[in-house]
Amino acid sequence: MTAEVAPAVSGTVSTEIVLEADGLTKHFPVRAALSREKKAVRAVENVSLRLRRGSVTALVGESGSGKSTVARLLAQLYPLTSGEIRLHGEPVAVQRGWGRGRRFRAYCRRVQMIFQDPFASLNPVHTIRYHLTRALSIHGNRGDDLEKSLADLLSRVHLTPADRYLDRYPHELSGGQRQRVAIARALAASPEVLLADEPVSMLDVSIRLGVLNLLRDLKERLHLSILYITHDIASARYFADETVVMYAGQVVEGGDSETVTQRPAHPYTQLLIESAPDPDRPAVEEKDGGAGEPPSLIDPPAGCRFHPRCPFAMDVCRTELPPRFELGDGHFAACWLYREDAS
Amino acid sequence: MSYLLKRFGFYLLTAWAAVTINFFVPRMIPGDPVQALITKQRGQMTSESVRSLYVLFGLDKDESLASQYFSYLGQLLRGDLGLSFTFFPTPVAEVIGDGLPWTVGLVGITTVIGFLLGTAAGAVVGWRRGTWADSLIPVTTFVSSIPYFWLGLVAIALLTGPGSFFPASGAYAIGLVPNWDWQFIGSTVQHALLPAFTILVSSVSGWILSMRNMMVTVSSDDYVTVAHAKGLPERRVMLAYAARNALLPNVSGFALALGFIVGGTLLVEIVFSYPGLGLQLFQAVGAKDYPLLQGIFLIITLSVLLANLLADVAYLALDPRTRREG
Amino acid sequence: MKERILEVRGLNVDYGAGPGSVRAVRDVDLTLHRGEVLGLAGESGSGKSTLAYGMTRLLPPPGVVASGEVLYHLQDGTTVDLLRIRDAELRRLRWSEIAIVFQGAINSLNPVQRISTQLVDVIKAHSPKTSPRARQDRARELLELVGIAADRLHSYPHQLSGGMRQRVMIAMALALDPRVVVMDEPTTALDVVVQRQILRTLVDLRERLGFSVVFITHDLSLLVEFSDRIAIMYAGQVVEEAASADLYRSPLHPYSDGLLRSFPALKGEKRELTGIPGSPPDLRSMPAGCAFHPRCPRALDVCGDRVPLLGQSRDGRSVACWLHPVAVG
Amino acid sequence: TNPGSAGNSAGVLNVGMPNGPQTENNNPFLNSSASSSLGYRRLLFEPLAMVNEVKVTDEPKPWLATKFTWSENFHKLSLTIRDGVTWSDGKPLTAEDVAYTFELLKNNPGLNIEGVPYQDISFSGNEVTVGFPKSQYVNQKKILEQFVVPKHQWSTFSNPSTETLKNPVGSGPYTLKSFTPQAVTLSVRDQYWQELPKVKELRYTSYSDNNAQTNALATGAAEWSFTFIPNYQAAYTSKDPQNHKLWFPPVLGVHGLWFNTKTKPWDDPALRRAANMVVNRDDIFMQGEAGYFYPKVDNITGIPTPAGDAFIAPEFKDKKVTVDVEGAKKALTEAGYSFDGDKLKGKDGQPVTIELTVPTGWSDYVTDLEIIKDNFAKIGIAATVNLQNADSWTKALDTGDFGAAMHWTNNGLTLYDIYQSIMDGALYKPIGEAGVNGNYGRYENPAATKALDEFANAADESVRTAALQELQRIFVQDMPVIITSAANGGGQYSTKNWVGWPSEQDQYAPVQPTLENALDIVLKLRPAS
Amino acid sequence: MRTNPKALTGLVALGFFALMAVVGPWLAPFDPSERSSALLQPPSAEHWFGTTHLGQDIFSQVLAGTRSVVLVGAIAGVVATVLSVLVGVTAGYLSGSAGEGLSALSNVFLVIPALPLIVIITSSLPETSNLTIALVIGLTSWAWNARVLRAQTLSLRRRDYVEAARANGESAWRIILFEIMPNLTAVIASGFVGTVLFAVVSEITLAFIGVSDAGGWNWGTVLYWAQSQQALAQGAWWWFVPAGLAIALLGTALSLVNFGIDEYVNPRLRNRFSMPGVRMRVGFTPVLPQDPKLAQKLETS
Ligand SMILES: Nc1ncnc2c1ncn2[C@@H]1O[C@H](COP(=O)(O)OP(=O)(O)OP(=O)(O)O)[C@@H](O)[C@H]1O
Ligand SMILES: Nc1ncnc2c1ncn2[C@@H]1O[C@H](COP(=O)(O)OP(=O)(O)OP(=O)(O)O)[C@@H](O)[C@H]1O
Ligand SMILES: [Mg+2]
Ligand SMILES: [Mg+2]
Ligand code: NI
Repeated sequence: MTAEVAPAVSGTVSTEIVLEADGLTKHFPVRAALSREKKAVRAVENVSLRLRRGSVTALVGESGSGKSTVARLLAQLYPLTSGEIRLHGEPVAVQRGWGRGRRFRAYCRRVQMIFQDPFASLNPVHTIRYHLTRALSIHGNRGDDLEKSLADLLSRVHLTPADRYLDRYPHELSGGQRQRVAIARALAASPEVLLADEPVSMLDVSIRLGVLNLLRDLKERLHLSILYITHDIASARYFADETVVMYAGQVVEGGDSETVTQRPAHPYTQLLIESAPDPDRPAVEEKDGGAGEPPSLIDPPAGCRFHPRCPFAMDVCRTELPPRFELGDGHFAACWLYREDAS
Repeated sequence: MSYLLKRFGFYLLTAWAAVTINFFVPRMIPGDPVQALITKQRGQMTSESVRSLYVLFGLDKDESLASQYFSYLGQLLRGDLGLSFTFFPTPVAEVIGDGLPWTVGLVGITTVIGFLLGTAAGAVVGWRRGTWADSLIPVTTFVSSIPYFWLGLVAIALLTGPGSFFPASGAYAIGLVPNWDWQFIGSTVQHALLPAFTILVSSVSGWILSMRNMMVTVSSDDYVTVAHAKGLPERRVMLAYAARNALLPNVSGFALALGFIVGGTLLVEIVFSYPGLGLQLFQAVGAKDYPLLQGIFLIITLSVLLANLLADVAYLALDPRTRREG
Repeated sequence: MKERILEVRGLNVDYGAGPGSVRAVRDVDLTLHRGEVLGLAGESGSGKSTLAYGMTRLLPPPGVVASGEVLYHLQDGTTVDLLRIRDAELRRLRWSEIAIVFQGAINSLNPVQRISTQLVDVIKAHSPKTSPRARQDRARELLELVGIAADRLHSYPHQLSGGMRQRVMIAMALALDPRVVVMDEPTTALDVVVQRQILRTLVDLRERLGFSVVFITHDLSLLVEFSDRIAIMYAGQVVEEAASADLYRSPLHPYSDGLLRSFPALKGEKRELTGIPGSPPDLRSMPAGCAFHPRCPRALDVCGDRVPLLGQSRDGRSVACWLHPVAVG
Repeated sequence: TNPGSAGNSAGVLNVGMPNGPQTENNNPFLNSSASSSLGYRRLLFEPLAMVNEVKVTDEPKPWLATKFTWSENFHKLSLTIRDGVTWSDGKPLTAEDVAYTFELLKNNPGLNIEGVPYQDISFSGNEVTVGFPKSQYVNQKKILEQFVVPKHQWSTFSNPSTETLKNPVGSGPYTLKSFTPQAVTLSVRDQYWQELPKVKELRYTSYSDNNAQTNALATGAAEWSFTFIPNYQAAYTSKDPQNHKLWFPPVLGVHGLWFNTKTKPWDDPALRRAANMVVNRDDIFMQGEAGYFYPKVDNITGIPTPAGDAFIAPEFKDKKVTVDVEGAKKALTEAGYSFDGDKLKGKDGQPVTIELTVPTGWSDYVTDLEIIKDNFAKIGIAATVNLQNADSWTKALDTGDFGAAMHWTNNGLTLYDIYQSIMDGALYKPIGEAGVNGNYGRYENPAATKALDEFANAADESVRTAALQELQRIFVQDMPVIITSAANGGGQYSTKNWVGWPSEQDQYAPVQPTLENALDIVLKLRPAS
Repeated sequence: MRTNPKALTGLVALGFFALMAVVGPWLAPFDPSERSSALLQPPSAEHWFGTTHLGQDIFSQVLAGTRSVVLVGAIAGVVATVLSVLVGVTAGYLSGSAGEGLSALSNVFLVIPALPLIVIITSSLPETSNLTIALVIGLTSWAWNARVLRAQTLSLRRRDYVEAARANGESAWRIILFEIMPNLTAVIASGFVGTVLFAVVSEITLAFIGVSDAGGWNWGTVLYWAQSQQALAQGAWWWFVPAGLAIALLGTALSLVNFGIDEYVNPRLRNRFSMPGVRMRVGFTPVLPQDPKLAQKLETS
């Protein structure tokens, strides 16, 4: 591939909602020591998201905030604790028992997932050809000419000539190449939605950009709707149309990427942005804020989960869960600071 | 804590399974203790004895397998293991009581010594990787591949005999009465030397090998390098950082080995006529002495379970990561 | 010019010896001055860690130092070559003069020993005469230094969060007041928020205690913010070395430039991102000439033939690239 | 130190048996007790009379009974009990004790190992009379050999069958000094009704197996034992040719190859007789029995000699079987068999084959069968040796599911026990039915059954002689078992410290430490000077 | 594995034993059961390993015995491996009570001591052919491998590539068979080799103590006869030594193969890059001698 110039994202944000999640909640039960009381990791609590056709939505948050869990819930790899997922407005609930396999496959065909670690997401004992052939044939996209389909797939992810890669094993490829193969595998199903769980964080800085550009390229050419999960909020600014920020299993802020990164509303987003390394920052002299650690998800703080670390915490933050406050232009924040009567 | 409780439940289940297997297997053995006794005596006992023996052993009654099973369980709960046929009417518990101390003494102590020696040697060999110490491995592998009963027999042939320091059989000099005087203890040690040596030779290399491999693996862990970077004395790095961590996986192996003390080294006792449980088990098999067989098997299984329980506890003590607060 | 404290001269580090070995660090010259933060950047596999461990002789097998010198200037004015001194002496110098914070703190702490034990044993090893009480007090003091409550002293590593463990490692590194602290990606595994907290602590401490830092990371934007000077490595070689502001403003080597253009900026204008095409070379079959030339957008003919050496330009900057005439061939 | 060397000065005799660790159980009635297994019950408890099994025709030697008389048809036994005998606890031994012993056997079938049918038992003064429902001619030895236990001790036991008798009180010259699982020590009493033995202390050691026992014998650690030593010259006698002795005299019991007489073609006596003619008993004796263990039997009647010399019918006195392949072939041809090259064909034209079964691990029997297999091949019989585990083998014999098998007979004071084991129709069970005690070969011959019955119940010696001769004739004619060896009453002993052992020259007793004669032997031992 | 001299030696030795298992009985100069007049003779040109008390040729017995040893080892190994894979992998892949139940089952079998159980079961069987012995050993000794496999499967199940296959819509059995199993090959192989070793030693032990069929020849039977004829007491060392050494050699060969597998699974155990004069040491990276000649040699090689 050649060095591509990445134009700033702007322009048309389509309005067609492909995948929609409403009130997603996931609790992982944990066995508690000696007590009969059931405990759970409240990994995801009441998360709502919308993925639009031909657009990238970034999901940002620190480690353990539940980003991957959301992605897996959307991919139906975990059963939901509560909430609803709708594909083109149709609720999809994959129940257990007979018929699950077929319905799950049908869903997979439209919603595909890419994993964080390209070194781990390809089976070391199988060739690239095997991975792609399986992906094609599971979803009946094998076509008449397998070789042609394979070459097609690889060229879509800029791995050409195809036969240089087809019969290689994953360990013979570089990280970027591997992540491209993983993307090709996802594309084999011709999905409408790609759930990309930190697709570049394991990759080298110099090759990250290639993969991200590839994803954007796919979005534009195939009109995919992409969920881009990352902990690097700067890359969300560059790459995503919309950005949603998660903290401790909850969505705290969301909106247009540029707005969220330039005018963060939620104190957590502000902290996140302040903490990001910035060469342009004059010197090392910032205000002391945001000390402390992320909370336990088994026993989350009451009220706003961020309040123990929040420099602006008010009494209401300690007791009541803040709802979403619309800040205009699709920008919202879940923080009592934006209550109408607050200021 | 709940971890231990769960383990305990598992042990109970296993104990029950073992007891059940233990009950049914001997009952599927064709033949009976009376025939076995007569056959064993080969003509030294007349065929008229058959009837009297059936009466004596109480085998003349018909009872369904199920009711036998439940009365067996009942007996066990009362701690009653029944009467041995071979040593009729000695209670099985008493027979086992005669053998157990010897087995535990000989094989137990040897297993512990073997583990300590092997682990120490393995730690050194693993630490000094790339030196002459590596050549120890093929040698010990070969030695440990020799079946130990064979080794024992050769040792008996070569080292015992008239005038030799090493006795060929038994647990203590004939004529001595077990008590705690020096003569008896000395004699016990003297008799234990050869069998112990055989067990050691064949068991030590396994420990060396597994410890060495763990040492090699652990040595390249970061915290060992950090310990070097801290400028700690080599001994401390080796002991407190590498060996301490390499030891952990070996603990469960050691527990299993401890459990197999009673059952695992059967052959050593047979070869050296060492009056322990292994020898008794072997003889009980030959004599169809089910009560004894069941009793010994039960003891073996229980000791394995006990050893595992100990290992669990030891693991909890040794590895803080398995300990949970709260 | 500031006082030099550590000089690396012509260092070559291999993995394996004899046939089949690969050279992961080649001909590296590097100088660390008193009290400065020297940043070492480069993409994965460029040899940053190999260099750091090679010069302290902590590289695990099959690494070997093939040649070179690592000169350390002691406080009393004498100079020793770390690669030539006896084991015992090296052991004495370690930690009391040069301390290292490893990449993953999770793996750097012995999981089965308490933090206190691990903090104390380094004090004990280097100053055996101190009383146990004094050592405990020092350990407490160290923890507080890095912002951890002293009552966590008797915790096991797994009972601490990732950030706390990293702080413990930093505290441990400072235990003997070393003059040099080498940090190999001390914060990559952490969150940006925690990362900033830790770096801030470190910067404070350096100002107070005056040690020098070799700081390794692949995150250039972080380095630009935190270090005084930056050396960029590519395929085992240092390709550019400059004061961090200079480097950020006008990188000379195309590779440095590419790296800088790989990081999206959060503030200000959206800069154009280009990244670097291609992937790093295989150390077993290095391209002829400049190792970077196959990926270089501005490669000249000479780049494919001759290896550029690191040369110093007029304004005190070093770069190894044929585009810049200072390079000697 | 070698315990054997100190033996003489301390008056110690070291006895060994290869029976493995023991538990403390001195009950003399139980075969499972240590006292039976090692044999020391013989020195604690004394019999009514001492029977020399090597010379069964000798009169039993009076022991606790000074006189014993059988009523005419062996339905009643009168005993006169010796005066002046005391138990080891000092109490006198009386006729009441003897009667009590018999009552004990009568009331506890579990203890009555020999299955003697005791009926009415009474005593008065020093006389005891015991009545039986039928003639006990064949059981004389078993009854006279019965040891006596003290009533005052045994009557306190709630269940004598499960009594382990930790403190045995007996009338013998020794008392139990110490017990350990591997060794038992007896020491001599202060007083005894006979002259006190020279052996002051007896140490019984239980070695775990034959190997250990052999080792102990070779080193002199054991001075008296009964065990099988293959190649005994190399392993035992050569270690001390002067003193290491063994003597294995035959007794009236035999080992042999039992045919399943109900399977074709082996139901044909002619075939069995021919087979008998080719079995090489010398090889069996030398290779299988190591030249001494089970003595060779080569009289055509299968009667062990010299023990049974007196009983052999005149017509068979000198009839020895020697290998006679030609004779066998001739006899077979005459009987309608044919040879196809090397192969023997039966009357129906089928090749003659046989499967010889034996438990694995019975090395001497296995060797015997290997030899017999070779021998049979000489007359074209294809034999195979089938090794089974001991249980399957026992079951096979019990249900008649075998071709031919090595087995033993009972032994006794007359030939009755041998022939009864082999030919008694009363023991017959059809093939497939279990529970046979003897007659494993399913041999059926009313004449034999009748002769056995006559022998057992006859009132008159001449009837018995006639019956016995009839049995011999039937046996020689039908040959249901190829008898190869005699049972023995033998043992290994060392003359280094003690002399006076029975031997070929002085056959006063079988030299086996577990037989009742052990008492007789120990009393005769003198220190070697 | 090609470059692993230990494993190679082991494989060659194993191959030799396998070959002997096939052709041994034909190569044997005598019928191993056949008696001759040469009773208990020491090794000679005619009888390489001497003869027994019946004049049987011990060399032929050892040769003929290889087949049964190898056969029992292989069958028991296969049976135990199949069982352990079935139980272990299923227990690892299935969550919930089914998995727990299977793992409890293997734990029970792990705790019950194998050798005594084998002795008891074998002695209770009416017939003890090679096949039954192999089955008994196989059926009682799978538990350890099952446990290892379960642990391994548990960790594989969490791997991204398995998750990815699931997210891609692969069916459960395909995931087990094609995604998980191939990655377990080394563990399975190592378990197989270990079981074979255990089976061989157990079979020989059983034969030696006379619990199993002493009819067919194997090394244990040879030792059994030697022991029951008190060969060592008679000075007939040749009766004991060959079979014992054969066992030790086979055992060593199996151990060597397992070392190879271990090194394959755990690359840290590999000892490549060895060269004279340089000792790899953790914590003190070797510095190559600056002697120009030597340095040059290293450079060019
Ligand atoms: N299978 C599980 N069982 C129990 N807890 C889980 C499970 N999976 C995730 N969690 C917990 O749920 C929380 C959210 O995890 P998740 O992996 O979604 O975070 P993340 O935002 O993706 O973090 P990262 O950036 O590290 O990938 C964490 O606290 C994690 O420990
Ligand atoms: N044990 C080894 N054997 C052979 N080559 C190795 C070994 N360890 C590292 N290498 C190679 O040495 C080179 C330098 O590795 P190094 O770990 O120093 O890179 P790095 O710059 O620290 O990368 P990262 O940012 O990923 O930590 C890499 O190309 C790597 O492939
Ligand atoms: Mg994640
Ligand atoms: Mg690194
Ligand atoms: Ni491109």
